[in-house]
Amino acid sequence: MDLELSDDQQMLRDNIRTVLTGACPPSLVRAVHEGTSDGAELWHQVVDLGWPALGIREEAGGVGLGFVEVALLAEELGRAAAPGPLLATISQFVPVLEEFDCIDLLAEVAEGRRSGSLAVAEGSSWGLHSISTVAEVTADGARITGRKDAVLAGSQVDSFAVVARDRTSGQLGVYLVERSAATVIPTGALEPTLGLADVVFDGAPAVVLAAAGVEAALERVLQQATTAMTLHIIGACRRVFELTLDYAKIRVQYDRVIGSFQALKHRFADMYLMVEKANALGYFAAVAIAENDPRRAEASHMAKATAGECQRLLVEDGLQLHGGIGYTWENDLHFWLKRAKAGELLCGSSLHHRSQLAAALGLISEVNV
Amino acid sequence: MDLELSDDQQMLRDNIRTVLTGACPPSLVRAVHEGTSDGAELWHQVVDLGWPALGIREEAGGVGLGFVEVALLAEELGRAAAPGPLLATISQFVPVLEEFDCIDLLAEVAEGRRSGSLAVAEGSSWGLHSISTVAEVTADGARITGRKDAVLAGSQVDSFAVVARDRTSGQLGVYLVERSAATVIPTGALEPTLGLADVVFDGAPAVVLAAAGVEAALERVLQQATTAMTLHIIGACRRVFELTLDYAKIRVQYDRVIGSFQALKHRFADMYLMVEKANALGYFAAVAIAENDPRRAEASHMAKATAGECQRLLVEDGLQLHGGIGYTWENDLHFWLKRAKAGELLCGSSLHHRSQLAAALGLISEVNV
Amino acid sequence: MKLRFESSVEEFRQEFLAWLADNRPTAEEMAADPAVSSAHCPEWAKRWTKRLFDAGWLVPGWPPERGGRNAGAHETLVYLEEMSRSGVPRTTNPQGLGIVVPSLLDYGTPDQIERYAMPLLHGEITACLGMSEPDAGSDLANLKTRAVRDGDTFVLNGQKVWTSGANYADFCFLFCRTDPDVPKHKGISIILLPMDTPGVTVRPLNEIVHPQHPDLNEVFLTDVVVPAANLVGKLNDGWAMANGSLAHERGMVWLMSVIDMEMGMQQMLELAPSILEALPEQERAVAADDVVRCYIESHAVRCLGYRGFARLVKGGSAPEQALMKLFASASRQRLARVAAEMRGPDALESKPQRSRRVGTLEDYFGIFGSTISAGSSEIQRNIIAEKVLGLPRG
Amino acid sequence: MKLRFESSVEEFRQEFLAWLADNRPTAEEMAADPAVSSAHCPEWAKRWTKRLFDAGWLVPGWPPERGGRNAGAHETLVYLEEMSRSGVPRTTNPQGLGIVVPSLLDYGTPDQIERYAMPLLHGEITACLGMSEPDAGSDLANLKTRAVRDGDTFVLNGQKVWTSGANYADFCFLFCRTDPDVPKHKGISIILLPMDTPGVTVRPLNEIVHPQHPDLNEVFLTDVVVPAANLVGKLNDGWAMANGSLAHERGMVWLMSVIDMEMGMQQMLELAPSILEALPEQERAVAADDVVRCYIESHAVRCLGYRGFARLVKGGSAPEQALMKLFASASRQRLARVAAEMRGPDALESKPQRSRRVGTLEDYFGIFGSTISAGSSEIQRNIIAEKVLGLPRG
Repeated sequence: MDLELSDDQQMLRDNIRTVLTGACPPSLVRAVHEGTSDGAELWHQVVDLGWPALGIREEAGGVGLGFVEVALLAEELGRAAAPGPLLATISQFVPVLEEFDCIDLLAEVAEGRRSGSLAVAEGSSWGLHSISTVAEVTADGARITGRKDAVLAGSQVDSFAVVARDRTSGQLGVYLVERSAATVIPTGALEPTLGLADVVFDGAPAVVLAAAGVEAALERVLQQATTAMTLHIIGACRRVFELTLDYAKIRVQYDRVIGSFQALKHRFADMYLMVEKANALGYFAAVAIAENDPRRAEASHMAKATAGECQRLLVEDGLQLHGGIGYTWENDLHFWLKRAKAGELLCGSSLHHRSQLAAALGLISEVNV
Repeated sequence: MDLELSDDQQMLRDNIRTVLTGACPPSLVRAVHEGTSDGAELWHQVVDLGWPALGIREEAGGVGLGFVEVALLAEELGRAAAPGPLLATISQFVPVLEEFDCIDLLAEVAEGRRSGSLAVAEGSSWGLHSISTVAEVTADGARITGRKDAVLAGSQVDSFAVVARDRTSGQLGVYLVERSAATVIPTGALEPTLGLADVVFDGAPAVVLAAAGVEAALERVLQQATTAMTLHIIGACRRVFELTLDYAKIRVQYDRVIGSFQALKHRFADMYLMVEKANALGYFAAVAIAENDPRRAEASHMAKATAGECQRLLVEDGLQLHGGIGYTWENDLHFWLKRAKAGELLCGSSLHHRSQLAAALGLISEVNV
Repeated sequence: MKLRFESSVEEFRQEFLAWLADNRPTAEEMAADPAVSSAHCPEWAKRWTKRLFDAGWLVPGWPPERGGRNAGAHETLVYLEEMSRSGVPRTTNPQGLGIVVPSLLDYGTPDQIERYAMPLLHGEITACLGMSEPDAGSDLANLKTRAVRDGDTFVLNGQKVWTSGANYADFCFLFCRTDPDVPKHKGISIILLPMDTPGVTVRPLNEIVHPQHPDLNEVFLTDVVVPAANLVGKLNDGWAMANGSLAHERGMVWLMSVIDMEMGMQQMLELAPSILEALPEQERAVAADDVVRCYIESHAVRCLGYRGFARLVKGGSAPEQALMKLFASASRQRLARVAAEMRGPDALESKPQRSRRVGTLEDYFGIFGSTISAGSSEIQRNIIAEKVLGLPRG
Repeated sequence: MKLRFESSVEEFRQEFLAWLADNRPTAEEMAADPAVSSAHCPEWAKRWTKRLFDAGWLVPGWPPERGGRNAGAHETLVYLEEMSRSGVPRTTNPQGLGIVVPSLLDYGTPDQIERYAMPLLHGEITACLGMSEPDAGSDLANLKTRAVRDGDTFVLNGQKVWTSGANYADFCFLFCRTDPDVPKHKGISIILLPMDTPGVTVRPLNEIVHPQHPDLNEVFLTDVVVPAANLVGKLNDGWAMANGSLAHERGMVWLMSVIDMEMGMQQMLELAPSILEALPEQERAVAADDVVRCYIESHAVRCLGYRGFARLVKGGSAPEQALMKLFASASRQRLARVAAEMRGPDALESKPQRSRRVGTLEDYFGIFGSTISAGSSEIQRNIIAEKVLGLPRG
């Protein structure tokens, strides 16, 4: 097992980071937080760079890279606290289209003509259980009625891959709905750059992507969405770590830089360990998914659960060790604090994923999935 | 709410501590650990001092002090890692006899002619559920058949107050069995000074203390046993704290006493907080029991749960900060490490008590009690 | 040890409750014109302060002429308990009432008491506390703001930061350096600075939650001239007075944190059932366990606080308050985190006001002030290790 | 990133497994005469060491004449994986094989290699490592044991402590001070001390669990005379060699801790169902959650270890090993605690042997060696903060 980046992956990562340093500086994130930009320019730039196409098969005009590369991009987007629909598109929408062989739609995404997100969760729970949104098949497609909560980039994407239940058969299926056909209610005001929204469908016209037998494919999609969010959180946490470490090296109190105080040094060691271990598990999940290893479900649960621990420690110690300055709006730190914290609330909490693991290990009876 | 000792309580506590410093030095604890003493001399001394009578009503020849004073004694016994049947007698046996107005037996205890323990738990669970030990009423009393696990001082006491189910009525009752009538299997080899034993009754002759309707009274007894064990753990933890603090003030590494290293100082602050908070909750439970406040059940759950956290931190950091020396048999530290740790396993784990609280708060459905 | 106070104390409680019921401002009054900073005193608050003062309920422990009724420690405790629970703020200028006024009463001249302390007690003016500086956040001894004597005046130059309420306060209780040539803590003095003095510039610092309502400020002082008579106490004696001032603050601050924790816990218990209900059964038990841990902590905060209080009444030492500060702030923060994480994406909602609600990340982030300001948790651990446990300085 | 090794590496694994199946000592053999200290080599272990050496499986990475087969890093990794999982100890003298021998091969004279290293590789003798002293536990630079040159000999005086296996070892790889007049770390040398030399007294230190089988010792040296030829490497060059020696130890030690964690987790998973079954349902979900956390940690230890290994192979730095030491030891300790506490009073049972079983306090207390010895967790945090993160010394 090798969890270090290959040379190609290292190059890709460096390239992404360089681009985002220029295209998504803290000033852009700030502008979106303060409502003076919608971040659209960033989307145009990443489209020009072909990033939405990264994980799309070559046959559909994509780059054809694997999930590890997609996860690396998700991580860097977290590190940049990037706004916009890219994360949802690469880690939720494209995986759905890939699973159901939607070549034409994939081509549209590859060309930057379409962004999308997965509309699955109802209430705060993550997963395929208790979905009550219904699909009614019509002559030319379907009509969707129901409500989806906390859709990632819901107010930013062009379209939704909606998981709904066929009114007649009761089977779960996946349906494409244009954003314009739905009512989008922005939520998540504390972290506006993620574009979270509740989405209400009231007989919205839809294209049928798959009408039945989608469970296994959707589980694979959920694993990708979850693992991308995991790396996204870790990217944000690593940024918090770096900012805090840098600050501790220059901030003077009691005539010493605070980073020379042993109690703080030990906390930095613990924070570093936490980020490294979450990252190692995150990469393990990514490569398990990329290689379609039987452990991919377990690995994605473990990684998201650990990312939860990671954000807990890093947000808390990052803010605490910054002292008052990190508490001010004018300091950039809060972009990553909020991003990391929001990540915990999305794609299933750490508790949710630990609970899934407990069931998988047979320690508790099967959770009602 | 006043959780500080009154002047009388302070005096009692100081007196107990002084006596135990002389009568129960680490050398005695060591002798029991090493099998060269059974600690009987300590029992004779405390009987001479009238300590078993502390919480017994005056009418039965007792001192008639309240449960706070009993809890203080339990705490000091933990602080001394005292061997012998005193803890079980004052915190388990006497409360049973008091609940069921067993004046004659109380008088025997007050005179030092009888020690005893509560035989309630079957398996590792604490509480009154799933008791399968049976009592068969006979002309002159009853006969008990069943097995009780991890009885405190089981190999040291004269008699057991056994909770058993009437074979005919199915009602829970409490029965007195002499130790000589039972088969006592010593357990808990790692902490031999507690005298833990599994006790097997095979038609053992018994005196009926109460044949039915005992649940509420037994709950009150369990609260006392639990809270005494809580303070006992805290006493042991405080001793670990003091030993570790003393050591940190003299142990030199890198040309400084280790207690001057800030990372260690902060850990000492956290340990101190932990002991103080557990102690405050422990005293709250003790006074709630003493005043028969409606919060006594809740308070005893909270206190034992917190003692669990307390022993976790103190055992771990106490041993860790002692370094190698604390790992050696010839250092006394391990007497308290083992005592504190054993306390977690007795009278219900911290998990058990938190779970009871969750049910009491209506957060989860009632636990099957 | 006992659970209940003396009956005379409980009678005192009842007396206050009865008065409170008859005299408290209405919820509507307060909501219509909320206090938006810790030195902002809306009209209703001015009236309320005066009413408290006149009835002897502003600082019950003080003599009647200073707004009190010579109450004892236990009476003051139950008064603060009930005041906190009532939902009515005792003052909208807590540092003014809690630190500045008692310091002035202890060290101020009759004229200073007349011109600054009494109007504050009457709800007419508010004060802020100028301690922290950019390079002396936790480290008062390192402060650099200079006050240079010039005839009958002092000339002030320097910068303060994290000054709560400076954007609304009428005057500042300013710590500044009056002798740069002696060891750090020896050359500090306290000067009363009217905030409308020329040369004073206040820049509010928006916070990471509800940035619309800043309470913290930077204060820039450029050749600010104040009368020499504004010196509080003796020249260069500020360090000792600072310790006195903060002791005033610490005296009963622990109780505020107890009440705050309990009110937070109350909100959590109201919130929890519906959240837990929506979780799958296996997750529910674990989430419930987290709630229970918070519940236990809320009781532990109270028990520890009351234990420390009993020690204080018996003449115990102040450093134990460091334990309460450390514990209460951490517990409340943990509660905020557990509640918000348990709630799911809804915790990201944001309301454009300063009020905190458990179960939101706004509450969680908002709470960090308590582990950072007024001596961070790290400082409290140092204090406990050195002052209480006797460990040597590193 | 990839989950599987090259096929050549997997073939190497299969080759070793096949050999192991044919040549391993039987469980009965081992149980009949267990190794009771870390420098005790029972007869079966002597034969086993020799068999490994002869087949080139003792240290596969070394050349054949030293018991190896010139294996690469990945081959060595899979070899150690399989050896650890087999239940057969690779050696009953890990510090001898892991630290002393490689140091001798690096720095020793041909005669020293002939008389000490090769017999150890052949299973004929064992060695212990004399580093710690009463006032220099973690602080090697502070060691006080003196070696004074006297003609063709050194005369040794001093005391060592925590010397694993000194009660069984044939010789000691002794760190001592040969120049007291230079800064602390500059005057240290390494000397080979046969343990039967007059003036050497070994006092075993019983441990808090299974005190019947001490492994740690105090070693007292009183006017002990050894030939000057027993000096390893250059005089006063011990500090540099120590860092070299410990680097040897650290090279693959991380893998042992991965395997140890996984085997502990395996035991926990075997134990858990019956324990969980006996708990009320609500407690079960919470206890199961604790087990899951351990399960995740066991994977995290592995992933972090393999990530560090990949970096090392690419030329990464050794300090990252500090991260593994810190993490793996803490995780295994947590696992031990969770398992024992979950089990209830039965966890207090005690077996009169050194073997550890998850779910007992014996296992829990026994594991503390790993966070204390070979650089405590506190030392590891210092190393990470200073060497990896670049924070200044305090």
